[in-house]
Amino acid sequence: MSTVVLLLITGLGLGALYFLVASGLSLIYGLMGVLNFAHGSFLTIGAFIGWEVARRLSDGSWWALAAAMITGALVGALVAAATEFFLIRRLYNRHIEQVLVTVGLALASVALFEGIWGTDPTYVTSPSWLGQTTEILGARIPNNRFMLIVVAVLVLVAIVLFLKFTRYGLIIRAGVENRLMVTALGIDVRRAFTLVFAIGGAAAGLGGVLASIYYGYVSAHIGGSLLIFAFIVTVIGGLGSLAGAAIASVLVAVLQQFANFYLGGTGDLAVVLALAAVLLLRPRGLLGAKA
Amino acid sequence: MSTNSSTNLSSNILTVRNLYGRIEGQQVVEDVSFDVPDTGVTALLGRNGVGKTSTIKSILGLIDRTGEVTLGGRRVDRLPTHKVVQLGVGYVPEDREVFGKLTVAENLKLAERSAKPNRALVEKLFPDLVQRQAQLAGTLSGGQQQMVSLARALLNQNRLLLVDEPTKGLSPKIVGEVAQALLIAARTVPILLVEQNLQVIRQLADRVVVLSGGRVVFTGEASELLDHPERIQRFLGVHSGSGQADAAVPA
Amino acid sequence: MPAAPVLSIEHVGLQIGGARILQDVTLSIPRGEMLGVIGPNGAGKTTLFNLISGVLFATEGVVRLNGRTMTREPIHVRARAGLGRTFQTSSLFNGLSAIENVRLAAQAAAGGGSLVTRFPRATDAATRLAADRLDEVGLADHAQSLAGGLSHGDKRKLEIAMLLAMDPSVILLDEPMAGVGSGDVPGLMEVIRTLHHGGRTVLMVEHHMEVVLGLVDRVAVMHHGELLACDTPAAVMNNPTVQSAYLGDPV
Amino acid sequence: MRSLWSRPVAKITAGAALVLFMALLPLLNITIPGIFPGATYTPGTLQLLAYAMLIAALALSYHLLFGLAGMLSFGHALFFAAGAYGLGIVLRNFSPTWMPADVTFIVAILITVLIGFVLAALVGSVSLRVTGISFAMVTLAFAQAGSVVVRRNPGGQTGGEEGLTLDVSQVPDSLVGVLNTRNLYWLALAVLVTVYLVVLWVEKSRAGHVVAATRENELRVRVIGIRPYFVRLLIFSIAGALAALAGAAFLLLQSGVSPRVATPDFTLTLLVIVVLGGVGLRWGAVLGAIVYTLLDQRLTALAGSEFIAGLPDVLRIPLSQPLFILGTLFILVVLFLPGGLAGLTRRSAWPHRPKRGSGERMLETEETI
Repeated sequence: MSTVVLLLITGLGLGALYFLVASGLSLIYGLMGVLNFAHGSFLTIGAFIGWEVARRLSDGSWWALAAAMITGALVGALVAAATEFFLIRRLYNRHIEQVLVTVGLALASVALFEGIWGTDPTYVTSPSWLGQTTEILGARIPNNRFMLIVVAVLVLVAIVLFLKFTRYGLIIRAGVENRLMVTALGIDVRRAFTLVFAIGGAAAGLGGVLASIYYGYVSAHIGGSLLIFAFIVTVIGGLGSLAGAAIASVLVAVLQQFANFYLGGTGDLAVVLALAAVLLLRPRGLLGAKA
Repeated sequence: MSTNSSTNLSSNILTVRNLYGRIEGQQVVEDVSFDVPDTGVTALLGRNGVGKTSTIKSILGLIDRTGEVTLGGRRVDRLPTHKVVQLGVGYVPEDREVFGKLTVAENLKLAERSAKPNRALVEKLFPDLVQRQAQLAGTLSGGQQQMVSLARALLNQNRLLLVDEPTKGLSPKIVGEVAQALLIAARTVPILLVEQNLQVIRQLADRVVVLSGGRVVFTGEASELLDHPERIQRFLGVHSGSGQADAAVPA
Repeated sequence: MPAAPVLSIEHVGLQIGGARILQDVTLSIPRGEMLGVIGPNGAGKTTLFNLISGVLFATEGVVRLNGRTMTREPIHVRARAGLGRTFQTSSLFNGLSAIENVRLAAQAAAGGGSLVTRFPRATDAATRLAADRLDEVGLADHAQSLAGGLSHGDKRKLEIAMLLAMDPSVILLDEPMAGVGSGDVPGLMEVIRTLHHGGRTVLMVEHHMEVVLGLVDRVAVMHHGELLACDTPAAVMNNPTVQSAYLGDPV
Repeated sequence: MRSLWSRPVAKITAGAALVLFMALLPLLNITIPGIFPGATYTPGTLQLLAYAMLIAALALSYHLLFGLAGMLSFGHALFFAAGAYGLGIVLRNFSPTWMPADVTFIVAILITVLIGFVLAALVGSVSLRVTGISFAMVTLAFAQAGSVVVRRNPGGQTGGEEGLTLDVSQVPDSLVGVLNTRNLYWLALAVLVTVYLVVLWVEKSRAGHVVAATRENELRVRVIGIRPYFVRLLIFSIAGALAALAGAAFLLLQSGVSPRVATPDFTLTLLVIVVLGGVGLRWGAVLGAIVYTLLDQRLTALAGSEFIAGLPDVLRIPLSQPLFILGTLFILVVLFLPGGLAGLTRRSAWPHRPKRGSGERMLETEETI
């Protein structure tokens, strides 16, 4: 029982990370039809710069962590917005080229991160409470899992509220349905593009700081490896669906944890098999737009 | 080609000169020129597939276009769609294109361009929408969706309305309501109307522009076309009597 | 009519997310007939074609082709069973040459169309057949032109050449005259007559009344997703239901 | 694609002459400073050229997927890795005593190519259920799974992070050792020519035409009575087999293989190569591969040079990362040179060709399934 609880909560924590990456991917794809390969780099740069700030403040304190998270989110948002503004926008409606540009950016940026921060992992120091465990139903759960879950839920709620109650949220929801009609109502939808990139980048940057707590280090490849799972999550959840991304994040991560434990560390493979199964049974994904 | 454009240019809200439009490299509008006067309803007619909808979309920049389009004396053919619309163009697209996953209220709110939208007019014309404002637009009937689409255009202070096949696929009763709403709107704003229902055209149109093979083949007062069955037959491919039994008569 | 129906549609309907797009359409079409399908935009004509050809699956009723139930069969199975169709906007392999377009259709019909072990040759049967079909529709001079670069009318002809190469027993033409300049209409009508030769059955959605009346044996009238009537042109035009429901004129 | 069956004799002659020239290269003494590390007969240069040719063969197999069929796969590295690791593992475990060693070696290569084909058929049968962006993501996921398996070192077969070292006892002596680099060079050339001819074959066959047509208009293909799924699967599998062949030769050339070739990043590199060269053209893929490999090699040499080491950090760090420069170059090509390197000449030579690359359609036809 205690193992199940441990796996479940750890899975939720990992799912939270996946969601932080996948939410942006899904929003960007839904509105713009762009598959963003550079999304992992938004995460990595957020993590690196976030921890640079934390280290300079006071390592291991709560407010340094808060500063890292805020910085990570801001950096992620800025880099993402700049990417949209300088690269993606130039290739308006040329989806293949947009994907290619993000591929180039992903390759170049990872190389640059290696140049700056080296190829070895950079270990991070977080508040000691996060490294301790709490006992629930006999399972000793690492505390950082709780923080991951809380932050991801807050991000989910914030995105949902933003989409539901702000004018830009309205524009984004309408744009996901029919982008041309939004422009035909006199709205410059490109601003919404930049905004969606910024929101996705912020979630990813924040996710970067949290991922480095989860793994205990930052490396140039941390974003890339999470990105692949985020891709799987978005396909399983249904491209463009935020709710689908949230549900699939949890399912994928929990499955991964259980397979890792009970099936001899085959979590990654189980996830790919799950993806294959979903595609065979329901090619549109769980909450895919087209029935 | 007879382009009987009015001599007094200042009385035209929209002038279109040598407009070409392409979709994915395919020419869909070819050298179209016509004017829309600043009052009344101008009907853009022609057989199916002749490029009426594409002409409207080219004016708005929804498809790639070249040529000269002026709105109230200002060139707009290089502007992106949202800028053209912001200059005071209301657009009611073919097939309504409401946002199905947004509520009626949200659909309307999205369309409001100024701080003082004309909500009173919309509420007067379409009382049904007020009652249904919390309903998702995708669950409305076709007629109700058309009301939403019209309302989105009528909320704003416009200098021109582009209305594309507003009665398409609607039942006769709704067709009448739509025509009535357009008639009221036409008192305050000029309208360029694409329409296939001859009755509605008779009821609304002051002037007509007829396209064929992507080009303008006739322009003039509505009566110059509608009172001449042989012209209707020639330009629109319809055998036209008068009144109800219009459908088409055996050869 | 003594002949067994080559195509029969029994109580066919389509519902998407609660909306009824088409309901209870029943049609029985004998071999060799040419049937016109008319009705205002949005009446469900193209949807009917999509249900027959498998682009959409009917949610109610049965579609039978040559006696075989096809209701849930995918597009390519219906094509192999002898069903050919065109689309409202021309649908070709734009990046391939005209003759390649036709040859692909000929190969597919002859079987073994997608083998890695066989190569197209200038002298093989499929190529010769393709060249003949191009000649038949008057496109012999354009054999090597990219399909995407052809004029509207020529694209239509190329689509018909592809149909001829497939040699289907039932052909659906969705607005074959759409977007075609009036100069090309007579030529295209001639080509459509060729299609009908040799006992092929042709269903055609068309707005050009003179085309419909000049070609077809019977006319089916659609309105609001329902079949109002199906009879000879003269009978249909005098049918009171058609007259009262089919308000206004199709333009 | 305009003139299908008129293959000018001149073209074939030029191709044969080029291959002959490449075959004679190890016997010649040509020095191109700044491009080759030494004269053309030296092992270093031959090794580099052989490497470039194998990458070109791999890029050609990818051209079949992306350029011809418009399938944007992000998992093609999987099959290259399957070839490299596959041959290593087969050689280690397959040594029937009754078979002469050389025959065993050839059979092992054939088995490896077959593995590539079957693996691609399996992966393809699932991935091709979807199109467009979903297809890209799914192939990526499979490649990732492959990468994970390779790193896990199942049964001690793949060597995990260390990679796999070629067991030379099973390899003909003529293909072992620095002195025999020349033979490996010829092997690489033979692989490139073989892959080129197979790709040419497939492109010119009926199947090639059907996938090209599917790329243009999938619904249309269905309407003329063809189910695109199986043709696509066939092309996907052939491309997988060709990639495995290139991978097998790669193992022999490098005397080993590291898990890097199994990563999705390696596929992305491949995509960069094909786009750099020019999508839709066979020789674009070859050109891209050769330019990329030489550039990568030179940039790596540059990164380690004293000149770079002496620069201030702002310049030194980016310039010392070849992949950063290549990634940036790639972005610039996508932004400003839509036809790739081959497009530079194509634009002037065949102005009537459609300008855009062919992958475009794949995304647009997503709705039609």
